[in-house]
Order: sequence, then C-alpha cells, then structure tokens
Amino acid sequence: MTKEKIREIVLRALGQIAPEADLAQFKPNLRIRDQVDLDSMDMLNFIIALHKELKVEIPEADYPKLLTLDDCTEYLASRQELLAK
Amino acid sequence: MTKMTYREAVRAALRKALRSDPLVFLMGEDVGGYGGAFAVSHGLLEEFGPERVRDTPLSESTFVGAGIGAALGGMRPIVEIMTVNFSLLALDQIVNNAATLRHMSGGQFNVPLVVRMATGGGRQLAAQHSHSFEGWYAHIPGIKVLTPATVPDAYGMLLTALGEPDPVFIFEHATLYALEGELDEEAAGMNITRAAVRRQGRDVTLITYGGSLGKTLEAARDLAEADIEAEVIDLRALRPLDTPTILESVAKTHHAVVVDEGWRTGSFAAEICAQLMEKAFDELDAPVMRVCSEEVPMPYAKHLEDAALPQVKNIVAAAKQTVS
Amino acid sequence: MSTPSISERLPVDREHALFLLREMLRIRRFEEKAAELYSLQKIRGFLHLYIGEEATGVGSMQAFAQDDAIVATYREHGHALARGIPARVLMAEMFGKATGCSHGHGGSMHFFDRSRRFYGGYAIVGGGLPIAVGLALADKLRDRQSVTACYFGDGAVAEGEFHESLNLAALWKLPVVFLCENNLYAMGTALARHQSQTDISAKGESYGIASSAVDGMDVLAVETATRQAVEFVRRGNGPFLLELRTYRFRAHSMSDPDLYRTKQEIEEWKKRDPLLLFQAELRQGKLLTDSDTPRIEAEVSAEIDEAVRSAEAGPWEPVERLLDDVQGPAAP
Amino acid sequence: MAQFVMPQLGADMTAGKLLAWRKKVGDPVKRGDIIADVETDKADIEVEVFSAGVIEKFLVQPGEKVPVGTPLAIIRQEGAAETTESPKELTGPASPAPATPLAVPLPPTAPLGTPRLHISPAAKKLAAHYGLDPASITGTGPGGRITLQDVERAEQAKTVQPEIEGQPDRQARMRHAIALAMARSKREIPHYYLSTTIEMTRSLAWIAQANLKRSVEERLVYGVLLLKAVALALRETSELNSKWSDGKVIPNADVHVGVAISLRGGGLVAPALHHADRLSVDELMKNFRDLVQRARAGSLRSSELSDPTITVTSLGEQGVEAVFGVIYPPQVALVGFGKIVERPWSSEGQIVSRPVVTATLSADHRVSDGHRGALFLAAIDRRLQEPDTL
Repeated sequence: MTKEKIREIVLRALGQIAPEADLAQFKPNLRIRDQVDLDSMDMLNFIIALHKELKVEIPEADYPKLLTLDDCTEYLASRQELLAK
Repeated sequence: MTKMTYREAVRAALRKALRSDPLVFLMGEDVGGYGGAFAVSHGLLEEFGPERVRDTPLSESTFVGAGIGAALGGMRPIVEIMTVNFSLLALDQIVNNAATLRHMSGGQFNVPLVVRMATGGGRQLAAQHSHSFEGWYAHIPGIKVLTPATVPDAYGMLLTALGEPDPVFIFEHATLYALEGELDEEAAGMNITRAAVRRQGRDVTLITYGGSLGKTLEAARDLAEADIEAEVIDLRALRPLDTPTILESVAKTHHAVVVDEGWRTGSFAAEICAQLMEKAFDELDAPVMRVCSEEVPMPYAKHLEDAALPQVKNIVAAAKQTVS
Repeated sequence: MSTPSISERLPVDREHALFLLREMLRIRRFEEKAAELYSLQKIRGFLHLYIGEEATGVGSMQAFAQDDAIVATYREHGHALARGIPARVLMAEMFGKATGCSHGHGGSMHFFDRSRRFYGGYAIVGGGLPIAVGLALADKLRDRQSVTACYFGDGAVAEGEFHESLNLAALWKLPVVFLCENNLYAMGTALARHQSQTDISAKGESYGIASSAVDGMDVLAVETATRQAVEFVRRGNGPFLLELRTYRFRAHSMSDPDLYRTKQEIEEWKKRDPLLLFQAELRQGKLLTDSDTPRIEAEVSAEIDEAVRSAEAGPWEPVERLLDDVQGPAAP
Repeated sequence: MAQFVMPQLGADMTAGKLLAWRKKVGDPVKRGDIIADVETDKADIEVEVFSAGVIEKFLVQPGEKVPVGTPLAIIRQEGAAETTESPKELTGPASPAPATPLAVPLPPTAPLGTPRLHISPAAKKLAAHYGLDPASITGTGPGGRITLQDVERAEQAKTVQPEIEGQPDRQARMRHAIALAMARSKREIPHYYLSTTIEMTRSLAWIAQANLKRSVEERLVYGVLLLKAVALALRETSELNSKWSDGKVIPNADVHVGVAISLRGGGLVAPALHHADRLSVDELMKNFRDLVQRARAGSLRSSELSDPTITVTSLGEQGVEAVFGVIYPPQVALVGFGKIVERPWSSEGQIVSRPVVTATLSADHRVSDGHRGALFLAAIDRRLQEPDTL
C-alpha cells in the first residue's frame, strides 16, 4: 500500500472524528491536536478507525509517534504487516 | 432431504396417503387418464387403479357432493377441483353441506374431506380462468383454508389435513407447481395453521400467503437497499388466521402492508386490516396498506394482466408510502 | 335416431357448394396458422382447434339468419368465422390487440360480436347453456322470430347445467337449438367413460325435447338437418336437440399431450376428413372443376396472411383504459 | 432460409428437451411433417414443422434442454416463392408502469369544526408517555400527520431548550438554554469550592497494563477511572448525590454520573451514565463511548439528559489545571478534574517527579458543608490509589 494511500486514509479518519475540520488546509508537519480540537475520546476513536481501516495494532506506547500527519504516515508505512499486504 | 418441485411434493403426499390408508381415494376432473390438468396425479392411476383414482364427469357440484357423502360414509376422500374458477359451480355443496353438516347435525356428523384446487392468475388465461377466491372460502365457518407457498408445506399440509375431522380446502397457486425446494419426507406432522416469519425486519411488516410470497420476499430485498428492513410473514393458513403472530410483528414495526391477489374490495387483506385496526390500533404509526388485484375481470393481453396483478414494484411503493 | 328422421339431403347448386367448400377451407387454414403462431409464442394462453369439425360449424351456421343469436364455447374459431366475423379481427384478438373482437380482453376462448349477435365463447364447460336459454326467452317474450343457436360439446352434457337448461327450455318451449358437437372426447376423457348413455340425442326424450343426430363430417347432411331443426323451432314447437357426430383431429388444446387415444383411431377418422369427403362428392357431381380448388386455396391463403399482418400491426389497448370497460357510463 | 424453433407446446411451457430428430440433414420436409420429439413437463410430444424445404443444419443436439423460441434447425427453402420470413419476434411493449401505484393514496382529512388533531395512534400514546401536548408538535407525516419520529424529535427538543421559542438555529437555542440554567444556578445555589491534588502513578500504570490486554476497540481512557472513583466515593458522602427541589433535599438512591461533553462546533450537554457505581470499568467505558457518540450525533434519550444525580467535568485536555464549575440544578455537587502534569512530589523524604491531577468540588452549601466535601475528595483520592478496586 503506497504512502499516498495511507495519508489519504489518515485524513479520512480525521474527517470522521472532526467533520468541521478543513482537511484541505491541514499542515502535514504541524501537531494534529494543534490544528483540530480532539479530546482523549476523539484520539481513541481516531486510533480505532486507523486500526479498522489498515488492520494494524497501535500500542498506546506508540501514540507519541503519531503527533503529525507526516509522523502518522511514516509510522503506519513502517509497520511490517502493512508491507506484507 | 430431497430436491423436488412443488408438483412432485403434492404427488408424493398423495402417493403416501393412498399407500398408507385404504380409506383414502382421489377423485376429480382428469386426475386419472389425463394425469391431472397440472400433471400432479401423473402415474397414480397406473399404480392405484380406477377405483382409487377416479376420473369424474365435468359435474363439479355432483362430484364434490359425492366426496362429502363418501366422507360421511367413513371414507377419506381427496377431491381435486381442477381450478378455483370451476369450484364456483360447487359452492352450494361446499357452503351448505361440507361446512354446515357438523353444526346442523348437532355434532353427530363430521365431514373429514380434503379438497385441493389450483388458484391464481398470471398465465394469460383471461377472466374466467384466473381467479383468486381463497379469501371467499376463508369467510366460511366450519372449514379450514390452507395456502401452501413452499415445497415442505405442499407436502406436509396435505398429509396433516388428512388427519383433520372437518373439511380442509388447500389452494395451490398455479404458478408454484414448478417451484423447486428441499423436502424431508420423514418429517413429523406439522402445525398447519401457525404463520411463519420468512424474513426478520424492524421497519415494516409485509403480510402475505401462497403465490404472492415470492414477490413479497423480492420486494423485501429491494426495500433493504433503501435501508428499510421489512419483516415478511407467510400466513400459511387463512382460516383459522394466526393473528397473534401478526400483532407481535406490527407492535415491533408500527407499519404494515398486506399483499393479496384477490380483488381489493372485500378481499382477505381487508379482514387483516380490520383485525389490525381492532387489536393493534395503538401500535399503528400509519394506516395499513393493501396491495391487491385491480378490480377488473382479468384481461388476456400480457401487459394488461401484469398491470392488474400485484407486482413487486407495487409492494415496494406501498411499503415506502406507509413508512415515510 | 329419434324423430323427425332426416330422410334425404337437400339438393345443392354449384355456387352454394363452392361457398361451403370455401368456408370449410377458411377455417382449416385459419386453425393451422393459429397452431403455427402459438408455437412461435405469438398466441398465448389456451388455444382449442376446430380442425376436423369444420363441417358441423359451416353446415349448421347456414340455417341461422342474421338476427338469430349464437352462443359458442372456447372451441369457437370455426363458429365465429362461419358467422361472418372477419379473420383479421379474430387473429387480432388472439394477439391480444385492441383491434381484436374483444379488445384483447378475451383471447381465443372469448370472442364477442354485437353486430352479428355472437354472444361469445364460454370457457366454463356448460357455462353458455343458461345464457342461450335466457336469450331465447327474451326473443320469445318479444315475439321475435329469432332462434338461438347453442353450441356445446359432449363434455358439457355431464354438467348439471345441461340438465337444468334442457329442462327449462323444454318447460317454457323456448326457441333454442341445442347443437351438441359430439367429438367423442371431454378433454382427456372418452365419451363412454363420462356418459352412462352415450347416444346424446336420445337424452332429449327425457325432457320431451325433439332431437336427432347427424353425421357431423357430411356438411350437406349437417346443413339439411340444422335447417329442418331451425324450421321446427321457428314454428314455435319449443327447443330441438341436434347431435352432430364429429371428431377433432388435433389434441384438446395446445397443452394436451393427447395420451388418451391412439394414432390409428385418429388416422381412421381422417379418412372421413369433411373437406376430402365434400370435394370428392362435388367432383363426382361435376360441380367442382380442377381449377376451382387451387383458386380457392390461393384466395384463402391471401385472406389468412392479410389477417396475420393486420393482427401484427394492430395497436395494444392502453393500460390507462384498464378499468374503463368494467362498468357502463354512470346512470344519468 | 427459415428457422425451426423450439415451439410453445402448452400454456405453462417455458423450455423443452429435444429427445430426437425424426429427419436427417438434407432430408426434404413439407408443412405438417413430424420433424422431432420434444419432452415437456407433461409428456413427450411429436413436433410438426410449418415450412417446406430441405434441412440445412441442426443447431441443437438431442438431450439438450432449451427455452421456447430457441432456433433448433435451419431449413433451406427450395425455389418456392420466398415465404415471408418467419414473423419477426413480436415483443409486447415493456409493460408501462401503471399510472398510479396500486396502493390507494391516503384520503385528505377535511377538518371539521374545531381543527381535529391529525396524529397516529402510536404517536399519541408516546406523546402521553413523555407528557407532551400533541397540539404543540408539528407533523411531518403524509397530510401533516404527527408520527412517532415527530414526537421523538419534540421530546429531544424539549430538554435541550426548555423555554425557548422562535430561536432560529440550534446553536443559538442551546446557548440560550445553558445561559438560563447557569444564571439560575448562580442565583439560587450558595456554592462553596474545595480542591486537592491526587497522585496518579498507580492509576496510570494500571490503565497502561489493562490496555495491553485489551483490543483497540476495548481500550480504556484514564477518565473512566476518575468517573468510577467519583461514583464509589459518593457512597461515603451520599448527600452530595441528592437533589434540591422546592426547598428540600431529596436523596437519590441511584448514582447517575452526568458527564460534561462538549459538542463539536460549540455547545455542551451533560448526559448521565446510569448506575456508574455498579458498572465494571469496561462497562462504564463502553457506555461512556456510546454516550459521547450519541451526544455528538444529537440522538440522546431524554432520560439521559434529565436525570444525572451529580456531574463531572474534565477540562484537562484543554490544558487547564483546575476547574471550578457551576452546579447543574437540581444537582447539589459538581466535580472537576484538570490536566495531569508532572510535579515534584515528596515520597519517604525524597523529592521525586510524579504525575498529578487537581480535583475540585463545587457544592451546594444548603445541602453539605466543606467538611463533608473534603471527606468526599479524600475518598476519591483513596480510590484512585487502589485502581484495581474500581
């Protein structure tokens, strides 16, 4: 699965959690939680959405690797199972 | 389990009944030499002989009357009236003798008689050969009225009916004879009057029987695509009517559509609407809709007959209207 | 045969002879074309052919006048043609077209023509008998010289309505000619297996009805017998039961596998094909020349082909009119 | 060239099985000849051919079952005048849709005298259950009839904006409702405020361990421990779980913890987690997630909005350390939690760094005194130090 496809999935997951967010202007290198109002429940639903879409386990310990859109894309691309797909 | 058609299931039940009970005999128009107008009794004359598979003159009134007499005399007759259209000629015998004798004789006599007839339209046979009068028969106290829509019911209902003390009228929709299905011939006796929920649903209850079951299930599938979950109830028997099963479903869905090939005015569907109004009034979120035949002598031309008969698109439209 | 006996056959001139031959041939070719169109799914539902019985329809119809009434059965193509209803209108009806004689509502079993007092085919066996009795009653009460022709088959003889209708017609001396086209089979049940008394004309006696039987394969004999019967009825002597002993060369209907009789029996009867018998008689009587038959065949073939083209081209009745004919206009 | 097709041999026949050819390729045939045997549901039937000519080719072999109308053989006409090629396949018109659906349209209801209310029986029954006056509900069913949905929507609207009329959009109406409630609270309730700092090491460790054993869908957020701690702590100071109504304190047997949920795009609701004290942490989490989802989808049940017995608000994630909230009448207490931060902490005389949270209590002085409030906060703290008892 290409990185472009992963980025698209991450953005779509974000869109579901925060429908009012303006995804087109989203800065890939800035912290996500600085650009859209997400509480811990939203974060959990965001992780669950990624898990469902990409069938990949994201332990809580890895949350710090998911701060920006680029981080998320890099992190998810690096997951071995993903490449096996 | 064996795979067979509805016609073969009825034939298997006839053969089993004839083999297992010497009192049973089959009588009707062209049931012998011709093998049955719908080829149901094909081969039975050769196996059981003219005494027990009896061709009759075209005298519906007389041979139904003779069936009643034989039943009174201790036989277990199965009378086949070729189609419901010709049964009108025998209505006097049916209403005034078969259905009435037990009550009229103060309970001394009963009429253990099974009468089978084909019913329904859809084969371009024009007005005199396309009627659906099972609703009329369901009006008559003293008899049972069954409408098998599946292969197991076509088989099980006939055999179970032969154990009934009073007359049982079985209506086989003419378009079902070639229907294929699975049958377990060893299955124990079946309840012939409880309705069956053929599809679970929560938004609207589609109530139907016999030849209309297939169209109703297809309508339910179409409705699911429009995010409307329809519950489909196959009445199986029109008399007695399994009202509790209907009420339970409508209490869940609050909406109902009745599909019935009879003409709308005075149809059996009207009876169901009345019972829902009487017993489920507070559960109704909209009037109960009916999809019946147009009130016209069935025309011959295909496009006119199709316009006259209940179709899948009419069921879907009625369901959508009552749910909206 | 019971009284009055049909002694001899009325003489015939060449013109009338060719007319009878042409009428029988029209029916034969019309029925063969109908069978072909049924196999090509142009005609649907039930179709009951008259092939073999042409002489009974054509011969008997000669005896009925313009304002006499005709009641037929579902095996009615021959009667309708002999009564004068155009082949194209009948073919259109079997195509289900609006230009059909019943606007596509009736099909092969239910032809109607008001202008020719053709009161239809009846699909419930015996169903037409009470209608004929009613029509005759009306004519009698209105002092009209009309007679009602009531066609039915041997199958109907077993219906209660045969008994009730003959009894009522005799009781009230109604001008009905009961024409029983005995083709020896009620669908799949041979005459002897559905009638205790197989001489149908003899049944008239039990109702006090004058009756006789005639060879249904001999068109002149049928015409003669029917004319005498109609004369008898028209003179107010009450109903007449005429048994026309005939035979159908084809199955009961297109859905009938014809398992109940043997090929030999059919071939035996075909030797007395009414068309062959009549042509032989006319040739022997020098009333038919070699050029006549091909000419008549060509004319008939053209008429049948034109009927098919016209039926093919006819319009469908618009569905919006579905309920229009259910009732007449509201009372003023 | 004429085609010999599988003929229609009966009203019900849709297909036929070719049993045998009676002729060979090259044989001459005339009208009426028997050309083949075909098997139908009823019997084996001899089939006649209707056009004269010579058999050119067989298209179907014996044993094959084909639909009626399928070409079976080609017959070459010998010199005879080209008969009209077999009448082209006549297809009736696609049956035009009937003008109106078969179901009879609903009769318009003519109002008689005083305008009779047009409401379905089920809707009338539900309106009575909710204590709603049907006349105040606008019907969207056919002909303006009031349906079940109309009553549900009216019930929902009732709780969000009790006295508001005519406010155009939902946001403004909600703001107006919150303003009314908060103003009344401040006017009538003598608030007193307490706060304490709770050390969260054990709770956070417990949550981290718990989540390793759970799938993503069942993962817990630490907030759920705070809610359970509050619910259990109420058992020791139950008056904080009571209700103040027309001058009297009415105790609540059940503990329904209201959770303040901010709606996207502004606005706030505080629906209740019913029986929070009796639910397991996992059940509480499941209900909590469901409650948040439905709150944001606008499909909360009226009971959830109307009967929390105490409310908890947590603004930690917005970066605030301490929250001193306003009590929701008729409740008599509100618990607030701030952000979890690392702070110097003395443990056995050592200064170490520990994650801590500031818990605050706003309470109605008519019902409880600071002393009881303090005991309540201490109980919460103790519960959070033994997370496995939650």
